[in-house]
Amino acid sequence: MIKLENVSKSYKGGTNTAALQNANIDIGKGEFVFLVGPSGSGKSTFIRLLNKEEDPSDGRIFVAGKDIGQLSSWKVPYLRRNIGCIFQDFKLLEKRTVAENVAFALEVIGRPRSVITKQVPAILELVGLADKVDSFPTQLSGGEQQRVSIARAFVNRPLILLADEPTGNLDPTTSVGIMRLLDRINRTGTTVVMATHDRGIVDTMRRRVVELDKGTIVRDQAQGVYE
Amino acid sequence: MIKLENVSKSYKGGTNTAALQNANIDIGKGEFVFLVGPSGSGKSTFIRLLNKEEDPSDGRIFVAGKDIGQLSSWKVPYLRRNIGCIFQDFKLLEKRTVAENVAFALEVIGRPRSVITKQVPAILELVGLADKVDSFPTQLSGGEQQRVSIARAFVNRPLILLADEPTGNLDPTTSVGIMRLLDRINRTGTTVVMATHDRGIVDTMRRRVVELDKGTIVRDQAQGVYE
Amino acid sequence: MALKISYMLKETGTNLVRRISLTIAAILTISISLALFGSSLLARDGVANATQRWEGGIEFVVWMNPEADADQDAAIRRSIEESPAVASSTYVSQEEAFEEFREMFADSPELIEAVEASDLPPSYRVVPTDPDADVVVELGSQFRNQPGVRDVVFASEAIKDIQLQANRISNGLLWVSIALLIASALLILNTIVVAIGARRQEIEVMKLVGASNWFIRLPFMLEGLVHGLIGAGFAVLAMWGVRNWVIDGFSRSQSLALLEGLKVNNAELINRSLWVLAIGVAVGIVGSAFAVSTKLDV
Amino acid sequence: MALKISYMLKETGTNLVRRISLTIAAILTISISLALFGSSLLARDGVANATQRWEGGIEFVVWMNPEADADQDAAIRRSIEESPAVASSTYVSQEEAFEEFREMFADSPELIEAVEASDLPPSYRVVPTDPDADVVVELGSQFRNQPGVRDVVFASEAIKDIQLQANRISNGLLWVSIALLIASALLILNTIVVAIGARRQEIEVMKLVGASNWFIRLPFMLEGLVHGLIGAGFAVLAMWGVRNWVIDGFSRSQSLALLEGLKVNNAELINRSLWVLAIGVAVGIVGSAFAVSTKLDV
Ligand SMILES: Nc1ncnc2c1ncn2[C@@H]1O[C@H](COP(=O)(O)OP(=O)(O)OP(=O)(O)O)[C@@H](O)[C@H]1O
Ligand SMILES: Nc1ncnc2c1ncn2[C@@H]1O[C@H](COP(=O)(O)OP(=O)(O)OP(=O)(O)O)[C@@H](O)[C@H]1O
Ligand SMILES: [Mg+2]
Ligand SMILES: [Mg+2]
Repeated sequence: MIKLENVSKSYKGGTNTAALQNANIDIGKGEFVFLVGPSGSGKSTFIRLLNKEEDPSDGRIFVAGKDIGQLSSWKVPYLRRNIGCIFQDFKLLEKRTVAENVAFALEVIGRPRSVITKQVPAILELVGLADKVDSFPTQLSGGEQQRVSIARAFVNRPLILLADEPTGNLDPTTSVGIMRLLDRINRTGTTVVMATHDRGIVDTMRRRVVELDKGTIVRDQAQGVYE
Repeated sequence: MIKLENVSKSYKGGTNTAALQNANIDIGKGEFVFLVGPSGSGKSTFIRLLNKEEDPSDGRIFVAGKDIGQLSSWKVPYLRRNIGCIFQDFKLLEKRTVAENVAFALEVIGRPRSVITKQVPAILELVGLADKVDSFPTQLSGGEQQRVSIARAFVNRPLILLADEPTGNLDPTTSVGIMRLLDRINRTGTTVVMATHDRGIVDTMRRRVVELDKGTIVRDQAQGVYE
Repeated sequence: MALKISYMLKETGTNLVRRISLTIAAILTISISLALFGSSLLARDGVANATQRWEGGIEFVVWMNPEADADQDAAIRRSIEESPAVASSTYVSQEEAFEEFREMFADSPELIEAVEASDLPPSYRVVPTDPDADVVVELGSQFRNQPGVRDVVFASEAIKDIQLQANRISNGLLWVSIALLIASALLILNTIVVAIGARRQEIEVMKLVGASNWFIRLPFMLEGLVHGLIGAGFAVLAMWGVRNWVIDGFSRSQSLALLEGLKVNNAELINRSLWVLAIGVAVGIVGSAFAVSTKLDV
Repeated sequence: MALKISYMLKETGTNLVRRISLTIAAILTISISLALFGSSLLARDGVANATQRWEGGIEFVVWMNPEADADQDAAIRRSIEESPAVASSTYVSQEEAFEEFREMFADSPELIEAVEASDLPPSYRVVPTDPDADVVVELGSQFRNQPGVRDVVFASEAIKDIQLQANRISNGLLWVSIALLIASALLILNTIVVAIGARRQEIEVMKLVGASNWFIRLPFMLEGLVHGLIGAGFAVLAMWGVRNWVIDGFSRSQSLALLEGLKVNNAELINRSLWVLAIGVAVGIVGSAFAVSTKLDV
């Protein structure tokens, strides 16, 4: 599903050392991968490369069998329709209700209204927010907001779900709920790549762990632990 | 140093239940207080009230013996000069170097250049960034960025330091470093109030713990643990 | 697809309303700049029409003595008509001269009252084949000393002066309106930049979920187009007002008889209106396209 | 304190440069609007000067027959001078009339050539005590049938018409420039709003560390002030240009002799320039103060 070949990334005007160095990895369909490593080790960079938010300085990246380096810029949106993204800060639109936030993701890719009215309630049911459809983000707890953002990322049934520290803003109990939800989504066959530094989660879940340090992959362990 | 009398806070257009309900607390000079509680329990609200970023819906708040509800709006900046703030997302200015970011805090309150050129290197020495004065925020690790933000908050030697999940973005090892620094600052007599949901930190430090739940103070324990 | 179009229109409307003060400023500036621009075009048309009746027309006038006898008159007429250097000539009788005098100096009725047809000399208005000033003067001077001729006057100077003044005004208007057009384009650009800034979050989400580039861009470009179109619409209204009240007002005026020929017909007005609309649309699209392409790195 | 001032100036400069296209748009719009505004003021001054020589002046003219004898002339002169309804009167001899004719119709040298002093009748220009039109006509008509009088002509119509046209132009300019002034204020407001938006992060930090409200506000207000001042500066330059080239050009023009009196002296120009500067500064301050007070809830 995801394959990196000798990928390096250095930011212009950034540090001298590369944010990602010579990364090689192969992630199969339906896998669940934790990216761990200290701050600045390149976890977010890794995720942004998959999404083509950034382009690698060197090397090639394949997503769903396609070399995304070859993708012309107008095709990038179509790549992104296959990739859902979740962030620490939710990135919800405050002026829109829960249902509208989720519907927005379908509207802006031109899905017909009939599809929207069917899929939005279904996905909100899945993430357990069926009773909050008309609430605004500020009226929700952090855990509920993150569920909305997962619903938005998943409503289009992407092949891959990328999560950059999705529990960074949440307390331990709420985090567990979010992880259960991601696990459920993963079981439907969706590949999940999640950057985190929550030791408890990694150690409990026991999934594949890729550890980065100063941009280098220093560990790639099936059913691993935080360190 | 800080005293809340029957303080309640509900946001306009927010939930029906108040973000903070009938809070009473007394925090002495030089204390170190952890605010814990699940997401949405009112920790950030508590901190914003002390800083007069928000005004309480009800009740009175005393900071350094003064009722800050009585403060006319042009005096608020002078209140804030006695309060340093640290956040999860650092809030550093990307276009300025480390030294400039710290100096900015003194410049904009009209401190003379002679004071600035003396205090900035001193505080950067204190937080352990003497060798990074000319780096830009993007060239630093998360832990280093948080040190800069602590330096900026502390350079004016405030009486109180407020920290809203200062380690939320940091990995466990880096977090320990930041906590050591906050502890050191606390030992100079500065009152520290820190919202967090990092169980490890709270359990290790063993300081006063105030637990919020749905806006109510449900626990106030000296040398407490996370839960 | 129907959803897309309604979405685009809704978004454009929201953008326009959300930054209402910038929308008003942009539309005001573009409509004023285009109104000035269009009016300067109309003024040029009017001046061109007004001076046309002189242009290439009378190049010199041979004034006869009112007392000149028929033989003298016939001799002059013959030498003018037979000269190969003369393209055409017109005889203006005393009555015709008086008629013209009355028209030209309708602003001074006391003078008209004071002058009678018999006070005015008859004249020949002569158009030389070669418009070169030296040749004209040379040719005209030949008649000066012939019997029955009172004087030969070269009229071109006065007309050139009128055209000079008129051109000065309409060129001034043109420069002012070009400066304003630049300001309008900058403004539209900025309106879009601000609109993009205000919707940064939404755009970020749109990019994340895979909205196509045009889907994100189009509402902003439509916004610029609307600014340009509404601004140009007001400008066209102003231009019709200028034609109907200002230019026609001048030409009906009793006092400024010199401006009598200042006329802009409907065909010219429609032509200039279409120009102004086209420029408004172009400025709107160029401003917004530039803003979108630099600020939306999609 | 010295540090503070240098900080303010540095910040203001940075703001102006960082949003250069909006800065240019704001300055362009304000300078054009103020230039039009100032020019319309100058045009009004010029027209006032030009029409002053007529205003309250000649209300009617008693044209004599050139053939009238001395007795007839003396009788008319006496009846004019002795009438209690006449405020003042001037006798214009044939030579004086010819002189005036030459001046007024300098744009038609062929007519000057064609007319001689003896063709023009002498006249009395009479100013009645009561300017009411009916009274003037009543009074003037008394002279019409007296011996030696050729005609009585009421001159006020022509002058009123000239003033009407001139007022129409300068009122039009005034409205256009007021619309542009509103656009300028909106623009300055928006420039500041954008500048505040672009510096949201810095402002957030400034508030956090306890910068005083004025310390945050002042650079933005200075920015608006600079827009207003630079814009007004360009406008004043344009106004001097309008005076020196356009208005003076008209009054020197050979053809539009009617506009001969169109003059704006230095005192008037300086007075108007100061007005324009003051309005520019006011617009800049009001626009930015409004933006700052609504957007910076400090
Ligand atoms: N936009 C950018 N411009 C320049 N340098 C950047 C940029 N983004 C990240 N970097 C640098 O790249 C390196 C890796 O950053 P990255 O954000 O990928 O780390 P991370 O593992 O996600 O860290 P964290 O745990 O703090 O989120 C760091 O040194 C950082 O300073
Ligand atoms: N600006 C706001 N407008 C409306 N409601 C708000 C606003 N800020 C917070 N709230 C609401 O107030 C309640 C308390 O929020 P607060 O941010 O104080 O919680 P918290 O304990 O800091 O949570 P977290 O751990 O997620 O940061 C929540 O229900 C939240 O939705
Ligand atoms: Mg990261
Ligand atoms: Mg919080």
